[in-house]
Amino acid sequence: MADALPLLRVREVSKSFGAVAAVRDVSFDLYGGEAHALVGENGAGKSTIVKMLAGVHRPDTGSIELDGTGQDLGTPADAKAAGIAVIYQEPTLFPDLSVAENIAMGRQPLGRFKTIDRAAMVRQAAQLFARLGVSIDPNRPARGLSIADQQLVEIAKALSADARVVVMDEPTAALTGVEVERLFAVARSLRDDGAALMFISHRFEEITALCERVTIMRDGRHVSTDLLTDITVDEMVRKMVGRDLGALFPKQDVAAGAVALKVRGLSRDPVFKDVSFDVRAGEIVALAGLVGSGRSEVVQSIFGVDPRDTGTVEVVGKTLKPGSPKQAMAAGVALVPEDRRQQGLLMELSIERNVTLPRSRSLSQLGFLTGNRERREAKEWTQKLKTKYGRLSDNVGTLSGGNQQKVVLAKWLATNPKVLIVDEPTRGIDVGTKAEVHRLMSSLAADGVAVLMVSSELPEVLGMADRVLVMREGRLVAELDRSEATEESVMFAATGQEATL
Amino acid sequence: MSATESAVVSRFANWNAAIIAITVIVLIVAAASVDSFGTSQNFGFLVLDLLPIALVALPMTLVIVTGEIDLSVASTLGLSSAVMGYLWNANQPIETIIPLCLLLGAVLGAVNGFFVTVLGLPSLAVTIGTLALYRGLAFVVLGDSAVADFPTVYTDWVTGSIGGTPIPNVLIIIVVLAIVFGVILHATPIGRAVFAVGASEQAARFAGVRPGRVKFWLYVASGLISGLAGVLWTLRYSSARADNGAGLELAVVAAVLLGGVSIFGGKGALPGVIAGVVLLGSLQNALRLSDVSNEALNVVTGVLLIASVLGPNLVNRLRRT
Amino acid sequence: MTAVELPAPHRSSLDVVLRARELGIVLALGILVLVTTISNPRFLSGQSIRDILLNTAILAVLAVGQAVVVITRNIDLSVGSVLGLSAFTVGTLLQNDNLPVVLALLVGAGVGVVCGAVNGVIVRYGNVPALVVTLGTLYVYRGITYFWAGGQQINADELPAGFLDFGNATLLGVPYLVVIALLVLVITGVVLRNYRVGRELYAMGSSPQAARLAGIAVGRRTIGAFTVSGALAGLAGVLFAARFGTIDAAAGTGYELNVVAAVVVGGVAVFGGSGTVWGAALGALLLTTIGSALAVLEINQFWQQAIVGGLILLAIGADRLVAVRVAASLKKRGSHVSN
Amino acid sequence: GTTKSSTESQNTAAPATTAGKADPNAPLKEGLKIAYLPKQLNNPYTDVEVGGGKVAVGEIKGEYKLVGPNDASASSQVSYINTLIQQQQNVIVVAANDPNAVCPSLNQARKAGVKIVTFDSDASKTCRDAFINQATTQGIGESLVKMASELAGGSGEIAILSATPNATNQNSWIKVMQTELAKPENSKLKLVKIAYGNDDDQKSFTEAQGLLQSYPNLKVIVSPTTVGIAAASRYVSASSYKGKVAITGLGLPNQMRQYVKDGTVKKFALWNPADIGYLAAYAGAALSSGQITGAQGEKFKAGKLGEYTIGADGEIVLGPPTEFTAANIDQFNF
Ligand SMILES: Nc1ncnc2c1ncn2[C@@H]1O[C@H](COP(=O)(O)OP(=O)(O)OP(=O)(O)O)[C@@H](O)[C@H]1O
Ligand SMILES: Nc1ncnc2c1ncn2[C@@H]1O[C@H](COP(=O)(O)OP(=O)(O)OP(=O)(O)O)[C@@H](O)[C@H]1O
Ligand SMILES: [Mg+2]
Ligand SMILES: [Mg+2]
Repeated sequence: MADALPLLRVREVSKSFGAVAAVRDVSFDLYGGEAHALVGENGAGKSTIVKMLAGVHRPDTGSIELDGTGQDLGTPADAKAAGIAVIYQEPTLFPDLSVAENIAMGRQPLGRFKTIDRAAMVRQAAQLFARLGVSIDPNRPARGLSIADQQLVEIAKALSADARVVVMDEPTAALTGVEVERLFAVARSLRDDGAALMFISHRFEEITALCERVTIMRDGRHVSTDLLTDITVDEMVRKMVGRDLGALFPKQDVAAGAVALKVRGLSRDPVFKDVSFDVRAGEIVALAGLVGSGRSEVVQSIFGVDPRDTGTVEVVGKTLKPGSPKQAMAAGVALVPEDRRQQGLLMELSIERNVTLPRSRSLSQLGFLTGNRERREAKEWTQKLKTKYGRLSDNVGTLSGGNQQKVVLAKWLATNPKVLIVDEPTRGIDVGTKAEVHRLMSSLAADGVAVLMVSSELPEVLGMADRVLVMREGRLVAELDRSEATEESVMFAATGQEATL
Repeated sequence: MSATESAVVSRFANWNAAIIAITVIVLIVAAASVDSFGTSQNFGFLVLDLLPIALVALPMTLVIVTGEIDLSVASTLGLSSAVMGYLWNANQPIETIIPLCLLLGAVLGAVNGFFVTVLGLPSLAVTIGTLALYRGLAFVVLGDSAVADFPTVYTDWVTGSIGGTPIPNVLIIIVVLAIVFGVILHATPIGRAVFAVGASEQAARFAGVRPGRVKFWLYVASGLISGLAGVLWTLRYSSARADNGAGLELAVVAAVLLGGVSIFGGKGALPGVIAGVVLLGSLQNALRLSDVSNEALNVVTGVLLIASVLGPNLVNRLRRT
Repeated sequence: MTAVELPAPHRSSLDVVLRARELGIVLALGILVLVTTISNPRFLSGQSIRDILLNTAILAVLAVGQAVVVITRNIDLSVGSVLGLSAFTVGTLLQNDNLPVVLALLVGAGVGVVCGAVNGVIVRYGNVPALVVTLGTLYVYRGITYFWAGGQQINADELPAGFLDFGNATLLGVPYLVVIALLVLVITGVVLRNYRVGRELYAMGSSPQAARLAGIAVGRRTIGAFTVSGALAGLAGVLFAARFGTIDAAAGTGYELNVVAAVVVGGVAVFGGSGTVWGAALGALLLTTIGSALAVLEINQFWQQAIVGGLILLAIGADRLVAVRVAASLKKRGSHVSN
Repeated sequence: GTTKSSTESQNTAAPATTAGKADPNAPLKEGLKIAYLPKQLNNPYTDVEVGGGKVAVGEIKGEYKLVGPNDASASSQVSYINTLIQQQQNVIVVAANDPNAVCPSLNQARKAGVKIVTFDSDASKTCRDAFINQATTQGIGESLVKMASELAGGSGEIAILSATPNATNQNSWIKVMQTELAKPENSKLKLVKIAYGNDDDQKSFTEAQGLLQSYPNLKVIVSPTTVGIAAASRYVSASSYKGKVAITGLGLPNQMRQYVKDGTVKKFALWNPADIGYLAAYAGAALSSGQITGAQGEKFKAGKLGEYTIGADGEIVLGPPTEFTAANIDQFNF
């Protein structure tokens, strides 16, 4: 099905940021009518490749060829003009502009006197959403869209470009099964129309479902490019991490202790209603459901960053004041939020400040901080989580997505929580680290920490949880024991109908 | 993007040191080349001229680090001065008036804080509004009159120096407050929270910081110090007037930015700001002594301000290529 | 894939709410005029309205330029100084030659273009926050004017009569200055709303990073926005000279805060990305009218400034209220995957 | 505590003038450093004043210097006074923006041997040696009321357009005007409003506009400041009020010529500002040379202006103001 000649060739490109060599001498080809996966651990250099294709970064050495001619992709506009559309790892929308305008920016349909034809623009957006099978009002501003919806708008944006090369950097990280299926359907039709797709994901089942060819990267270098028919998942993982992995879900069996987190009658109109559950010490409880079912809102309300209308939260017998994260922290609650860029990290501050921020009071002596203890703590915890960084004083924003996630985890694990709430803890994390995170959660539970995990990844939910709570449209609709929880039963509860996956 | 971000961090770290070095050099050159720049009397004048800017710049630094701004400081100073004159005319004891003026400053700051944190309005807009409001109220209170004849014990203390030494009394106030604000910003959990709020308000909230509360108290501090500056201004000139300190807000912001604080919040250091204040003040003093006209002083201030942000940036760019 | 219902691309009620931003100002203006007129009918006399419009014209031209810059998430504090420099340049030229008015307008705008372009280039290539740059050039441009002018003042009797007439003459009963201001307003408004360039300015202000990734020539647009603001400030300088007839080095000192206040009152968000030049012009009109009304209402002039300050707070507070309502209505309309 | 009344006695204590006896025959020193510090630079009226000073300093072979702020604030003036102390000037000729705020610095200067002459706007008398008064306050006030009454035809509404609300000279003239207006012969004149244009051209312009709007029956605007009268005249000459409202006050002939010629302004008054600066230089030199100490009754010669006698409180009065009309205005050029 692939054309004989490559549509786009990446030839021995390299890119360094100061001392960090993010990409070194990487070459691969993309063919029209083929989906090409790019895999690698966090920080392997995948997004950097994407940004070079997008014209955001210029390669230090090497070249990018389109149809056999070298391209100078100095700016995103150049890449756009060359027919390359990119979905970035992090959504890049204009919050003040309407969704339709976001999609059409720079390509707005023009009417008389070169003025923008708004009606046509809105129609265009509506058609794209129809193709993706979602209903987002094209006239509403992008501000306030959920991450998933933002990602969907990004996808619509890339579709609207009618590009010959479509690059997707973890487009599915924020999506659930149904939306992923929709996206794949659209991606396949693009591919069948002759476009070259490049697809990045940390989920192998997605890669095998969509792609024909896979390029594996490690530490900025090209490891191999194979047809997916020629390589097994285990081989891919081995090539990625350079070693064999242990079990992905190393769940230890722990006898549950006393109730550590007790939630009763929690409501917040219109997001969730009458949510009640317990989590015991040593237990891992998963909160499953579709995107937008209100899971994140529930845990944020428990932690106090979001308000609540009614209901009580008790931690080890102590009732928490609503709306006070500070008190929740003091009672031993930690929340690893779902959106690390906005909620988890201070992108322009150093790694050490990020890691120790929640603890700055307890690290102070007589109310003063000298910096030494903070540095020591930060070093200890980032090393525990095997975070890859240059110096502790570097901006956390310079780390790769996965390493940023590790910093968030380090930040909260360092507070020694009694109740650890993790919201999508492994979103955007590579398999190796994912296993580490899971092992860590297990061992924390074994040490008597109560873990509440929000996750959209069913395997993770099923593999890790002692109990699964399922939410649908803001209500807790099911509580499944480890033995009862299966893909079917969880999906049934989450959707209210027989799962079709 | 993140490449420039990291450059920005090191740039500000470097700039902090650079501005201090530049200030020291300017002081040395001025002392060597400008007659009577280095005299103890001139030092006294210099410190008195710097006083209001130096004081107000301290809380302003913290406010700007949180990503907000307070343009109402000069009007707060003016209102504090006007109220001081009004009460003095009403025959109130100065010992009551001064605390009242400080309290007034704090309340005015709290009003700013309320609008910014409780109502969530942009601080640039809010404080442009209170800039007009407070100055207007100052005129309402004192109208066109000027109140003089403040007790000489107080006015002499403000203009005087520590028993026989050439060190002006008010320098004590500046130094003490600079240390207080410096320690708070750089070596306490509050300071960490201030930086966190400036870097990302939402992420700070998720880490247990209460951005609203941090900002609110910073505005109160800003108002309080502006009120104090109003009292000292009045005593220094022995003249309470509604238009005292008009236009000072831009000079303060200029000094803070010159000191390497990022207008976008999250970055900056207090020693740099102090150096910025001293640099601006001593340069103006030296140029004035060398009979350089007022116009030139304006141009120098402006160019310096632009250079302070442009210079490190260009150097960085050259170094990278 | 199943078919879904297309959301009809109709004007949503949301648009109407958003529009209310400007409506609010119009309402406030109406009430103000009504109250003032009831207490003193002369407020609506021809001369009085003419005076208000003339004074608004200058502020509105500045506010339109400022709005363009603020929409891109920048700010231009140097406008007062640019106005002064332009007014003095034009005054000096007219002192010696009897330039035609059109040429004077062009020269003034030209001075502004240069000043604005300098701002833009420093912001763009220096990668420096606009607030700092224009605070700096505020001092620099003013300093240059002082250098040049010294103590010199250009008086009305030194200016050609034709030029001074231009400051007062009317076209079909509308003063020329107002015509020029309206022209500037309409052109800028249409470009911002209906042309790609305009939308790109909004996009830049809404998210600078995303704008870069979307292939928008952020640098060029930034320089462009500052140049427009400078040009309009320069134009306002000529209008200022024609209106007041007396020009010295201090012309326009302190205008920057008025202009920013007008823009903010007019509902242009200081963080960029939203607001319109219509709003900014209305803000200018409101501020000017407040000043006149207070004088006519015989409110102690010492209260004037305080009242203006209070009104600014009120305006942005009301604006916020509308915004919160909108946000709440958006929250209730989240998307869902249809199946 | 310390209140205003409890400190009143102590604050008004005698000034620090312990200068020796005057020697009327002492020669005028040469090479005196005389510095002018007006309220604000870049003001045409001020330029004329200090221009006269420059001439006089030249005549007595001194060193002339002009410094000053752009913003008419007392605090900037203080910085300049401090600078002048450092530069060891012999005489500072200053127009105070605030009579008290400049005092501590002026006294510091006097302690360092600098003679202080005020002009235009006096500083508190405890901190200067002599004050050059352009005309007696009484004289100016009276002549302003006289002109207004003539222009109004003896009855009707009048308004004042002043400079800043706290300009010393303006306020004392206005006070005299108010007492004059209270007299029976002026009972039909009604002062309806005092507006302030802050000596800012544009503000004065708008204030004039506001006056005419609020007071439809206004007959005369009296503006005792050159900025105000010019702005008011310019507004009226181009508006529908021309011919209905008369403008008068204190103005510069060059600025007013156009409005006198086009009939907007019938008559206004002023002293010759250049003579103020001129007289100040001679007074300063005489002080510095020990010819006078600033005490009442002492006499000194002021070049082309002839001999002057110091009045009460160290005041030296220049002379009566001149009235300008269409008939005589072309004889003056300042
Ligand atoms: N702008 C930058 N400045 C400095 N270092 C950078 C920058 N961008 C990326 N890096 C570094 O380059 C390396 C590769 O990062 P990249 O984002 O390409 O990884 P990735 O493969 O996309 O990882 P992930 O799966 O976590 O998204 C990392 O070590 C990262 O820290
Ligand atoms: N009923 C609702 N109405 C409107 N918006 C909603 C509703 N429920 C959730 N949202 C919005 O949708 C987004 C996702 O909600 P939330 O994070 O609570 O869901 P989730 O189940 O945790 O999904 P995710 O997989 O994205 O974490 C949030 O931004 C929230 O504001
Ligand atoms: Mg990546
Ligand atoms: Mg969630």
